[in-house]
Amino acid sequence: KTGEASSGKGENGDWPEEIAIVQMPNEDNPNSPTLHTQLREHIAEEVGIDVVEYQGGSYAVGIEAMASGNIDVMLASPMSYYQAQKKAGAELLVTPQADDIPEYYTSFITQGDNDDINSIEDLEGKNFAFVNAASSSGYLYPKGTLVQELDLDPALIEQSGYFFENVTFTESHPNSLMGVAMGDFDAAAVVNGQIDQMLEAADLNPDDIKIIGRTQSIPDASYIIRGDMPEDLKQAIEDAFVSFEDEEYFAALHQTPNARFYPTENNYYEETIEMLETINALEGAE
Amino acid sequence: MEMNYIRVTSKGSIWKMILLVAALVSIFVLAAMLINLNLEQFFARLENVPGVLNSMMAIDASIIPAALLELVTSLSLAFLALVVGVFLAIILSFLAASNITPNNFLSSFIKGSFAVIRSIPSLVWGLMVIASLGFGNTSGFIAMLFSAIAYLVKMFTGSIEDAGYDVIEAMRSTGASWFNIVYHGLLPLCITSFVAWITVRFEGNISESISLGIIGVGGIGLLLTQAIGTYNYAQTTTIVIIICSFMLIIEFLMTRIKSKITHGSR
Amino acid sequence: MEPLLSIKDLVKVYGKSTRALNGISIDFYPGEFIVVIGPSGAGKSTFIRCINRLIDSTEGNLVFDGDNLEKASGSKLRKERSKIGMIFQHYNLIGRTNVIKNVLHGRLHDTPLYKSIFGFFKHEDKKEAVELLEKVGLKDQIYKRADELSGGQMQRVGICRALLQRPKLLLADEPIASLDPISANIVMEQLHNISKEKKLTCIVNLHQVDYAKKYASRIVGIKKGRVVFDGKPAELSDKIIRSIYEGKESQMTLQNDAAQTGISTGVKEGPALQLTGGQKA
Amino acid sequence: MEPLLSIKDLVKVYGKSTRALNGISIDFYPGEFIVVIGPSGAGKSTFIRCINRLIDSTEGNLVFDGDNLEKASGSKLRKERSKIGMIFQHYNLIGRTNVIKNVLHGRLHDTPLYKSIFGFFKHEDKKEAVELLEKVGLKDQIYKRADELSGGQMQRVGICRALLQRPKLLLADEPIASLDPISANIVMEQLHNISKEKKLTCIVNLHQVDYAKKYASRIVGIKKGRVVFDGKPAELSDKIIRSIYEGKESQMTLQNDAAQTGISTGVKEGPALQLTGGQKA
Amino acid sequence: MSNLNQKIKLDQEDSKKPLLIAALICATILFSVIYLKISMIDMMMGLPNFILFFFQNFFPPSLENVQQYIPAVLDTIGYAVIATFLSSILALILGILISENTNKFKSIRMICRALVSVMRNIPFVIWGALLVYIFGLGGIVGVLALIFVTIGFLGKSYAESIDEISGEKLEALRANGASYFQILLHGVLPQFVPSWINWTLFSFEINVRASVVLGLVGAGGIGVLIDTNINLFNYGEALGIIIVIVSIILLTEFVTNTLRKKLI
Ligand SMILES: Nc1ncnc2c1ncn2[C@@H]1O[C@H](COP(=O)(O)OP(=O)(O)OP(=O)(O)O)[C@@H](O)[C@H]1O
Ligand SMILES: Nc1ncnc2c1ncn2[C@@H]1O[C@H](COP(=O)(O)OP(=O)(O)OP(=O)(O)O)[C@@H](O)[C@H]1O
Ligand SMILES: [Mg+2]
Ligand SMILES: [Mg+2]
Repeated sequence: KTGEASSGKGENGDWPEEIAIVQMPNEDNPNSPTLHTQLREHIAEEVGIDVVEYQGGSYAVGIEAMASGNIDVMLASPMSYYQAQKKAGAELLVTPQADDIPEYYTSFITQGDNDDINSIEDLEGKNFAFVNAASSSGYLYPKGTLVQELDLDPALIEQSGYFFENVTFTESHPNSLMGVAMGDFDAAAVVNGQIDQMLEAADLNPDDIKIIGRTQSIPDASYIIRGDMPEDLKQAIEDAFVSFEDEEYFAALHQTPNARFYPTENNYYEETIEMLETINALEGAE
Repeated sequence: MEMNYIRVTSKGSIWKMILLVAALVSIFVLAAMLINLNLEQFFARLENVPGVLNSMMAIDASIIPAALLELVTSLSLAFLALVVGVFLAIILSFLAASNITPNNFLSSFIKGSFAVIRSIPSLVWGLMVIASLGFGNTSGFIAMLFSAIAYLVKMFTGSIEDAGYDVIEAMRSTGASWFNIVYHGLLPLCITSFVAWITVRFEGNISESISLGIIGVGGIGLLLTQAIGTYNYAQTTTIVIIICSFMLIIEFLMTRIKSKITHGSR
Repeated sequence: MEPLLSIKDLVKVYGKSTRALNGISIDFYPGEFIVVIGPSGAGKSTFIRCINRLIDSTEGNLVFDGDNLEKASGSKLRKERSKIGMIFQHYNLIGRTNVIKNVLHGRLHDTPLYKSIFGFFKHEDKKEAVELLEKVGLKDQIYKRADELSGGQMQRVGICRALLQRPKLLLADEPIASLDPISANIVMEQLHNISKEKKLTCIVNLHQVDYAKKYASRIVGIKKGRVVFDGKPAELSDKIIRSIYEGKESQMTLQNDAAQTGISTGVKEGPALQLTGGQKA
Repeated sequence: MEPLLSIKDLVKVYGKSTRALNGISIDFYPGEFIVVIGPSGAGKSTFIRCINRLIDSTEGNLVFDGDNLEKASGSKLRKERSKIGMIFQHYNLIGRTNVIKNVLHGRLHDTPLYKSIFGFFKHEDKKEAVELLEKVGLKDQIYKRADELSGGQMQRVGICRALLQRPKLLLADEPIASLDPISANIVMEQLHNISKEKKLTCIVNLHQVDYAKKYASRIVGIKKGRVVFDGKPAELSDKIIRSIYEGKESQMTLQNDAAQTGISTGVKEGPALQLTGGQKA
Repeated sequence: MSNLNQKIKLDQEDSKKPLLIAALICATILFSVIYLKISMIDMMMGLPNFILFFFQNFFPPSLENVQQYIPAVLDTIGYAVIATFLSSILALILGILISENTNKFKSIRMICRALVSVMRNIPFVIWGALLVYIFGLGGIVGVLALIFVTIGFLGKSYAESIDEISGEKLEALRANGASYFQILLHGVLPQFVPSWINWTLFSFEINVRASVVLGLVGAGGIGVLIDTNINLFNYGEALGIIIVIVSIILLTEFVTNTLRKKLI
């Protein structure tokens, strides 16, 4: 099931002729990379085989492609790593890290002048909006926070009248924000990093929005690699990532020039996965 | 001659008319009740229009060179899928059009399968194509081809069925084969509407390339998705203007070609 | 002599109740020149279209040239049809295609696919097409688009197309309705001659009884979907003509108008000039 | 007498070079029954369509009923047109609409939009429509869709539509081309009577010279876009007829065929039966 | 008689023009293939996998939860009906204004044509974002977004069909002195009815499928469920929903076709 990978002859006998990397325009991290050329060239040089790179649009698509052996390395969120591990036997590779990467989490927001709601407990009996049932930051994390902190039944949260008066799925973070600002629903879960940007884009006043709570921090997306690649190749690719030191690149794509790729610990996503398990989010993927 | 009230429409068809109108109105009312629109809110928020439009009316010229370059990718992909799609769709739609189909079963089969193909969302196509072909333009081409053919078959069959029967009859009476009737009779007759549909589909292919971002196809669609994702409305507006103005040029060009075919070359 | 076309109990019902043909049985022999006459709405067009299966008859048998026509389909039907030329009341030309191509459509059944795609017709076919067009006086219009012709010009193109098919049987539905008298005479004369020379059977619907009498070798009268007369032109007496045409529709009007205007149909009166010319025979 | 329609130097050029009308100047008076004859392609249809501005002429003047027609537009043009009825060679009925509605279209110019939407025509209009349909023998077909009629039936519907318009001038382009002889006679007779009774001017294109001579009060011969004859039927000698029809197109064919088949045009020969009936006068 | 022994051409003009166009198209194809690096071999090799993937993953469809979809299905149909009704009327007006047969003012034709083209060419997402910023989330935006998308398509389709209506028949009405609106009403519309039904049905189909867009503006609908289920790898479930959508479309088509035969 390794597709083109098995036929190639690289430096070592069983290395493929080229490896394919998929970059995801991440809804959680929309400053998605447009210019990965330096990274690609660096890896190709270090590893000694060609690297092709694609822009993906959907994790599901990327994971399927990895499962069918059509791509080798992809950028994945916690949830999708878990799915990729189950479906395609993916392994963790590297994660961009630095002390000064801004923390990444989801905020619970309501209207600026809404005096009824001041904490997530006050959300009971209100209208609430998630982004989309497959979104980490727009659904899984906030739901996890609600379940853990308020001790709710994960299976019933979306049901009207259980905790919330009514639950809406808005399909995008800006929609959630707009909905709150215009009063279509009382509160919503919106990724923190872009609230300012969204307010500006929608020509809104920052005072229109009040933040009433937040989730735990969401780990940064990691690169994951197809598990059935030769061990020495995996190692070579990892080394290539780690040795990449282009500050411009990190400044542009990971918010700070100090960031670097570090090999991902095996327990990097443990906390997350635990959280996902408490809300039974992982059933479908198994 | 004694003449009382004279009907203009026969009694039966008046009743049919009334029934039809009643049915349509009640369907509409039912649907309106079902989705329960809040019209008050609608009118109240109309006042937002100038403000929002105003904030969207920004242009970021720095994206233009990149956009034009990506447009070339989109155009070549759209064009390629169009050429192959038109070729296959012409054959399929002559097989499917009820007035010329060689076999009624075949006709229903083609129409049915394309109705199904059209209903499958592009994400599903993306998945299947990726899983079998991997990322890249080849996949984009295939995915685009499917929707292009599905759409064109529908439009082409419509035009062929509109073309009527007398030409087919005349050609048939000369003993011309199915292909000959199609090629020498119906094709010259339908060519103008085909040109129109092809234009529409060319546009469709370009906008399709936007949803093809999910399978790693570049092009102007990807650029647009990114601009939207980063809430960069100046770039978004600029890209949309580029797409629209290009499409307008094509539209008017094709209209001229069409009228040239219709009215002869004089 | 074997009939070229043998029709038995032909019935055609449109929709639920319009019985356009009501059981027609008739044989046509090689070389005959049959003119079908009958009042408007009698079923003449329907009859002619049933013969080459442009309309599928509701009931009945058609044997053409030894083959059962009403069961033929696919390439069999095409082969039979290529032996039957047809001239349409409304010409049915391909409007956007030029005149000579329209005429050459008559030879499509005999031109291999790959050649016809690129318009490679045999030289002799093209030559014959041009000759035919020349004969009917359309030499100058060869490259004109068919939809730019006048009614009569279009009709002549349609006639050329049917003749180029070199058929065994020629069907024509009011071929001279939109022709001027000279063109009409030429066309009838030509059909008549071709029929004689090549023993080509012609079945022609006409409204003009005088032309019918002049050119037909046999006249068939149809009324309300039935054959009400079948015989030599000489046998077609004025009385018969009157009975053919005086259908329910016209009768009513006639009683009306005849009383007022003194019209008397079917009777030759007054020295109205007639532009039909002499006949050879 | 004031002419009803006065035409000066009418020219119509199709495309770049087809001069269909080549400078026609002619006056028509109230109550005249004009038959226009001429070979196929002479420009008869073009001439008639220029009169009610369905085709815009290239050059020339048209004065109808005291108004300058070639400059009229909008509601002025509509008003003028409503005074000019027209019968088409190809009927031009709205196929999907039933017979009586098609006839009532003749009264659209006089029916407010909101009424015509719901089919509320005046009772007298409807009554007249039914009477007209009855007269031409279509009483049974009133609610049939127009595209289900036979050719002749359609033509009669077209005639009813034009008459219902109660026009001052009636144009007809080969109105009897697809009619059987009795229907043809009835139609010509009716046109003729109406023209007489109501002093309605009729301009009729015909291919049948015998009908022309029988019904016309004045005959106009057109050839290559020019008037080559204009006079009383009695003045139309065989020689003139021959010269009208022997155009370039036909001539060539005639020399050809005449030699072979001995055809001689324009000369009455042989006792071919003629179904044109007597005339009152 | 003229000399017929020479070659007889079938076209008066030089046949160089079509050749030139063909060459141009071929060159563009070649450029595209090379520029995009499209590989025919890959395509052929991938085909079996393509079909295999579908049957392995999507089969069998899971129809257990169909009942849960009923509200979403009803919503979808509701939106589709409203959008189809409204846009078929608006598009008819635009179609009439675009067609040469019914509008002789070239400038108005051009403007309307451009308007419809812009509606068609601005992607769903943009319409959605724009409308949400104006009206907030909800049904109104859903209906509006669908209407925009549908008008873009229908306006063009209607115009095409009206263009194909024979001018001869309208001529007859013109000769009767009928006014513009009367010609429209008694001449154009009756002949346009079959295509009208045809296109409107198709637009209903488009609207049902476009329920994915409805989700994007927070109006619900069944389409979003497909995306969500696929992103969660519930392929069986997704296929179940697709089957529901296809059934709706085919059923509507069947019902309207039966009615059409009976009523019109
Ligand atoms: N497609 C159709 N659907 C229903 N009825 C039809 C159809 N075509 C013809 N008819 C009816 O069948 C009958 C015969 O029509 P047909 O066209 O054969 O007459 P015709 O003898 O050719 O008349 P004409 O001399 O006027 O051309 C007529 O009553 C006509 O109304
Ligand atoms: N739309 C058009 N475009 C170009 N040429 C045309 C057009 N319509 C007619 N013509 C040409 O104009 C000339 C006159 O045509 P017209 O239809 O007036 O003839 P006609 O006298 O009515 O002939 P017929 O008796 O055959 O109906 C013909 O040579 C014809 O080819
Ligand atoms: Mg007939
Ligand atoms: Mg004419």
